[in-house]
Amino acid sequence: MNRFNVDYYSASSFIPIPDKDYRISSACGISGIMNRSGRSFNGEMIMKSMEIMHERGNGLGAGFAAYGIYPHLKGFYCFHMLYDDEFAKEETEEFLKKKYRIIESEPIPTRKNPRIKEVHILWRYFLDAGFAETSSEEDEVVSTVMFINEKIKGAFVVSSGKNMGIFKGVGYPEDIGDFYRLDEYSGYIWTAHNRFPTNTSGWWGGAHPFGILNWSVVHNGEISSYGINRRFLENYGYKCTLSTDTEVIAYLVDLFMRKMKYSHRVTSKIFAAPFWSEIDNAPENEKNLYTALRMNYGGALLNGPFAIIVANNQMMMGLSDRIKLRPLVAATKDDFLFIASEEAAIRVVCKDPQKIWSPKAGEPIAGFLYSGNREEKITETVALR
Amino acid sequence: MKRILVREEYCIGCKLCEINCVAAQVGSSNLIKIYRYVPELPEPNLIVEEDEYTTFAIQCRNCDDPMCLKACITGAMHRDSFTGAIRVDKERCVGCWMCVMACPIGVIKRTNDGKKAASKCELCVDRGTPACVENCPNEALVLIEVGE
Amino acid sequence: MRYVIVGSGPAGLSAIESIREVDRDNEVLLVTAEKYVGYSKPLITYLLGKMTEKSKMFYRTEEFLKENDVSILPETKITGLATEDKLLFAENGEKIEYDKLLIATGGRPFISEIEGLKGQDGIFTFTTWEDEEKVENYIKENKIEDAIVLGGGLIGLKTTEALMKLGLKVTIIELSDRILSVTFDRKASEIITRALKKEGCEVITGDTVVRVKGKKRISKITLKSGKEINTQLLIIAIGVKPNVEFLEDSGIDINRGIVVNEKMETSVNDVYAAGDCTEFLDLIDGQRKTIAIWPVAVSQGKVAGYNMVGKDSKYPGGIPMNSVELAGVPTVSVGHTNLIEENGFEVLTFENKDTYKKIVLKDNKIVGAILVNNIDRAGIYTGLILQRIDVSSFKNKLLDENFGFVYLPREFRKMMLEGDVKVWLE
Amino acid sequence: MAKTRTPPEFILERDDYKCIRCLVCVRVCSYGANFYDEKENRVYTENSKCVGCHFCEAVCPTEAITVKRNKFDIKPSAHWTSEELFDVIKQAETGGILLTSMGNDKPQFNYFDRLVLNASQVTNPSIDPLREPMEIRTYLGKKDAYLEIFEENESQVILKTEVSQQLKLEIPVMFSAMSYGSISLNAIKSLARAAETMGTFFNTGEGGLHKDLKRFGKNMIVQCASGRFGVDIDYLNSGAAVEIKIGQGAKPGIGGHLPGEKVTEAISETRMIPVGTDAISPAPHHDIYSIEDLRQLIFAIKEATRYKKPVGVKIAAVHNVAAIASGIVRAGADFVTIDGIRGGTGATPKITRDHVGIPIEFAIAVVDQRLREEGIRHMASVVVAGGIRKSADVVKAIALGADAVYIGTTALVSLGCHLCQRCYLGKCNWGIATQDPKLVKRLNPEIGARRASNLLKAWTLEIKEILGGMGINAIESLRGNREVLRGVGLNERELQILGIKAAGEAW
Repeated sequence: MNRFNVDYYSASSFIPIPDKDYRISSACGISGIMNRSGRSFNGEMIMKSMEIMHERGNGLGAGFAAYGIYPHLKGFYCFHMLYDDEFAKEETEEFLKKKYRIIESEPIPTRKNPRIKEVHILWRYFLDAGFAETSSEEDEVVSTVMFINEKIKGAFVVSSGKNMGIFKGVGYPEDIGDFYRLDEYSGYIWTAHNRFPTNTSGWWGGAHPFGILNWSVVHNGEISSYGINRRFLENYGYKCTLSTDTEVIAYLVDLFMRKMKYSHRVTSKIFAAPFWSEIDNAPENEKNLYTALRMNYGGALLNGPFAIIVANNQMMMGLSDRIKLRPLVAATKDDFLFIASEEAAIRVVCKDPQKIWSPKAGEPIAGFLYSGNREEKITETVALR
Repeated sequence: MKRILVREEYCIGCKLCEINCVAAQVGSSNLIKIYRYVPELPEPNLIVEEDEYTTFAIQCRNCDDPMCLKACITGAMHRDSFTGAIRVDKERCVGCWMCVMACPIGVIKRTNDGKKAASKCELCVDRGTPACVENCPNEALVLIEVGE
Repeated sequence: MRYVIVGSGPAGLSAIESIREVDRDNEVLLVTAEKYVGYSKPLITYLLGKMTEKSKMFYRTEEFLKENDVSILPETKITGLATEDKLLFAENGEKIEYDKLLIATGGRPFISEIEGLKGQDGIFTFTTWEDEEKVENYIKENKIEDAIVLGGGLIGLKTTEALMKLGLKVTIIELSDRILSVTFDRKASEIITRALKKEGCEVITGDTVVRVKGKKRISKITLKSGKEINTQLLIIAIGVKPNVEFLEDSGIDINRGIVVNEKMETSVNDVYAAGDCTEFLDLIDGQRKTIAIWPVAVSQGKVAGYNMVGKDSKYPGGIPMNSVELAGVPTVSVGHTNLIEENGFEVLTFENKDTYKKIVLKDNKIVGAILVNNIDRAGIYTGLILQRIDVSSFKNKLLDENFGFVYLPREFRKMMLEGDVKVWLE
Repeated sequence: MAKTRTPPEFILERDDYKCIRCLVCVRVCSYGANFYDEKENRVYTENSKCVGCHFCEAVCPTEAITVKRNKFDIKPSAHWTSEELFDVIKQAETGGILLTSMGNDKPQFNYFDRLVLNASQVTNPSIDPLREPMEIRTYLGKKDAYLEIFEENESQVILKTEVSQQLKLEIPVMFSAMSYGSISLNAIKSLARAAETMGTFFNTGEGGLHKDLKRFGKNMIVQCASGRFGVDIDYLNSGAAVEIKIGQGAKPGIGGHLPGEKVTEAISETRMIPVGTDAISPAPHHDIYSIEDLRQLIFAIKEATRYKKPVGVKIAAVHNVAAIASGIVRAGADFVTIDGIRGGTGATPKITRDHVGIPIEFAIAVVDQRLREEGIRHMASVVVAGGIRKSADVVKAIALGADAVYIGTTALVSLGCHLCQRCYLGKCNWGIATQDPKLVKRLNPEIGARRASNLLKAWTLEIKEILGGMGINAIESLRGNREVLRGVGLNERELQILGIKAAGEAW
């Protein structure tokens, strides 16, 4: 249930928070860089890539997701937190202590930046769930995140994965990066987002990326199917606490890729389903598959303009909507994979990519770490005939 | 060649075909003027037959091998070379009624406006769509193409 | 290949149409004894009565003959035929070769034995345009005011009508006890007789002309009954018979008329015959006879023409039918109408002030119909007769004022309304 | 008191100048309202016989006829409308239940018109349906919450789950259950052909199956109602799905009654009852007195159809509709049909039609929400009916959470119905609600099919236009997407039940 309806009238002191209490439309720039050998590189590279897309934002939100940044604590869940005040922090810590062993508890290091107005307490915890990593443990973490976000006033979990973290706030990406001292971190996957919301104020929690467990999503676009995507998730027990479409994407990624263990290919065919005209003319088994996907997961179809970059510790994937209403460019150079809204954002950090191309509407671009059993090359799913 | 198909299962017996046939013969589409001001209205060139639940309008079938053509002693009854419709040249007709006797559908009428002459449905070839077909509210009359 | 057609009546002309429908190249030669080619003989009474004009006499115009590329030999009377040599002999000595021949010479007037006929002016038969011209001139030149028409059949009555239109006082003399005795039944004859009398026409039945008197020009006739009537004009219209005398030595089988089969072939190869000069099956009683009516001639001519060019076509037989309007009374007679109940026929009649309807049935099939005054939709009966439809399911409706297809069995009606209507030619 | 003369409900005005005495109006009126006075050479109308069906007006070749409502100018009263007045008079005279036909005609039950839709502006592009694909195909039936997919490699992706049989709709609009008996065979044929052309379904209603309709099996839903008329194994298997009818919006809680005189030979054959006997559909199914009984019937039918046909259950929208729908879904139905208070019928007591049940808008909202809350929304499709008049209603119903809609009244209007509400008299001049062969043939199924298809074609275009305007190109993104709706003039509680915001509120 949307808070606006309920709370607005019951509490006169209530001041709605954009993104949290109502949805705001936005346009954005996104970028993602991955070293598929798992070699870490400095955060300056992604900041540089984002800086050139300065125009795609308006200073009302930016953020980064970084993988491989906490190698020394990689066995623990790292919660990046936004607190409005000490009460929220205390309440949260009390709640966490019941379920987890807190390995580390520290402020997220920041550096003064004249263009960043600090409004939150930024904190991080490394948590030990005490069990081997199983899916039920993951579910437990998810419900922890859901609980904090929904129930603890003034507390918000920004990220909750292992060996990764999300850094975001209100400002231009270069300033946010500077503020969070990203030049001091090294990671093998970086994704970033620059936001252009169509309202005047921003909320730190509303900036991208959005994450749940190891998953993170940056998103450019507006999901016109938001209303049904949210209710589709309800049927699976997800409660969308924010009013942003990106949160919905993050949960859908969690549902299909983590819980149901669908590949990026299948998931992308749910998010950007092929047209019936293509499906009807496909070979029988494909036809059955895609028909079933649309029939059963129609509520998860992401309709409207979008380009997203989804990442976890193993991979990074770019995807645009079924008629490509938002830009997306991909490039490779040696063991690097680049995905961005603009070619310029790639060229500025990689002058001479070996391959640079514009993926087709609804066709995912995915790169995986070389280690592991995943295929070695960049996968570009072939379109249905 | 064209023929008006009669579909009795759809005829509602309203007789709008008759009314409009008369108008077409007069050569106007303004029914009010026609029925108010034309003193001697021609007979419709079709007949609406009715019996309990069955009604249908019937007019010249435009037969392939028409009896009326065979029976005509004057050459007034002829097939229009362009449209294939059977027409009557009323100037040549002497009113012997051989065609009336021969037509197995019984849809050739006798007229006498100063001069006796046979009159029949000529598929409104000078008009375009037959008036009865155009004004049938239930498509019980439809113009179809037959033969080669 | 040369097709030769002898006779320019409806049979001959319709044969030409059929031939040209299939064969547009080979020669078609039309030979006729008449001066005018392509005119309609039944129209001569209309012409005499000024109910039509000379220009409208042509049932098939000159243009038609030109379009169909027909060579014409007018005023050429054929007097003999050598079938082995495929040669025709004309009165003027000409010899005409043919490959396929159609004899469509029609009928010629029959004249009974009357004393004093020879050498008298003012006595005419009335079957050709030339007859009409003669009569018209005779009346005009001699300012004739009355006339005797011998014969109360259709030709006699139509001539009577024409003469009356010219203002003549006409007396009809008919040997049998009523006029139109062949075509109509007693009741219909009575109605017509009454109408004629009302218009001022005298009708004498059961009598005939036995003697003619006059000096060069007729002035008086004597009847069998002894009665004498003064007159200056006598039209003899007691009947026609097939015009086939010229074939006597040709070897072609002739009975009353030329004997033909259903393809209109005579007994001799490549010689066909059609129209009033032939005899063929009556569809109703199955008898061979001459049915000297226009539609039969057209149908036979059409079949003959097709077969002459090798297109298979059959004529199933015909029925007599006539439509005639006399003294303002339109009448139609189709099929056999003089049959009576005692002979196993069923007769249905309807009569009121203005109209008379009679339907004759045998085994629940209509074999004849007479309609007087209200003749609209008469053709439905014609169709039922020709198609031999069992009428038992709607017999009680046959005489209805609004009798129509609505009473007919649905299947038959559907066929007639939706399909192509074929009632005669197979 | 002396017998009251009820004033005519309609007044037929005939412009005598325009009247050409063609007598078409006289010939066509099945109620005998128009007559010709030969002596005066004038056509008259007995207004009290006129039911306001406008047929004569439609066929008059000179536009001489105008049928107008008689205003019954009684002394103005907000409480006593003329309708109320004459209802009392009628009952005072007859002592009987007031009968009526078609749907609820009262204004207060319409909520669709108080909902407004959204469109894209700047932040996301609208999509031009003329240039881009715009998809409205819909599948009805049980869905799986999880599809098991085996991904061997890039090109070998195999669906392991055997998905349930579905109804494929090229437009999420179907023709409601209307039986042969309540409407004419030509009316059903019209809808059947239109359903075939447009790739959707018609519903046999509780009338059994006329042999002429067998060939439309692919586009047919067969109904099994409390009278079980015409139901046998062949019937159940002859369509694409089976619908168990528990109730209908026009008359929740009561059964049906086709009088014996309407049970003609053909109807007796399809209903499998003797000619001339009354066809009575009891109010309840006498083998369903509880939800577990319903489950048995659902599975009996599934057995009979070898689990090849989706089985649905139709109920009227009543107060507890959400819980009932949930029970039906859990009882194994593949689709639930909910018929709101504005649903039509051939004959119903006026009191039931006008006062029992709830508007479909609320029913959709609460049923969809309830099923989602219970996590069983995927187990059955929700089909809604009762008051869908136009494509905007379809869009709003789907946005509220329906998978597809049924149209009954609207379909009949496309065939010619002018809503005179006299179906129960069986004299329908438009050839729809009648079995009189002379009247039935006034509806040429070729024309009817064309018109009903045209309606759906037009709606298809409009729905696509609206979707494109919202910036979405598939109907699944509209379904249950209440964000695209806003309420105008609704109170807080109504908005909350509908699950929508008020106009002016942003996301």
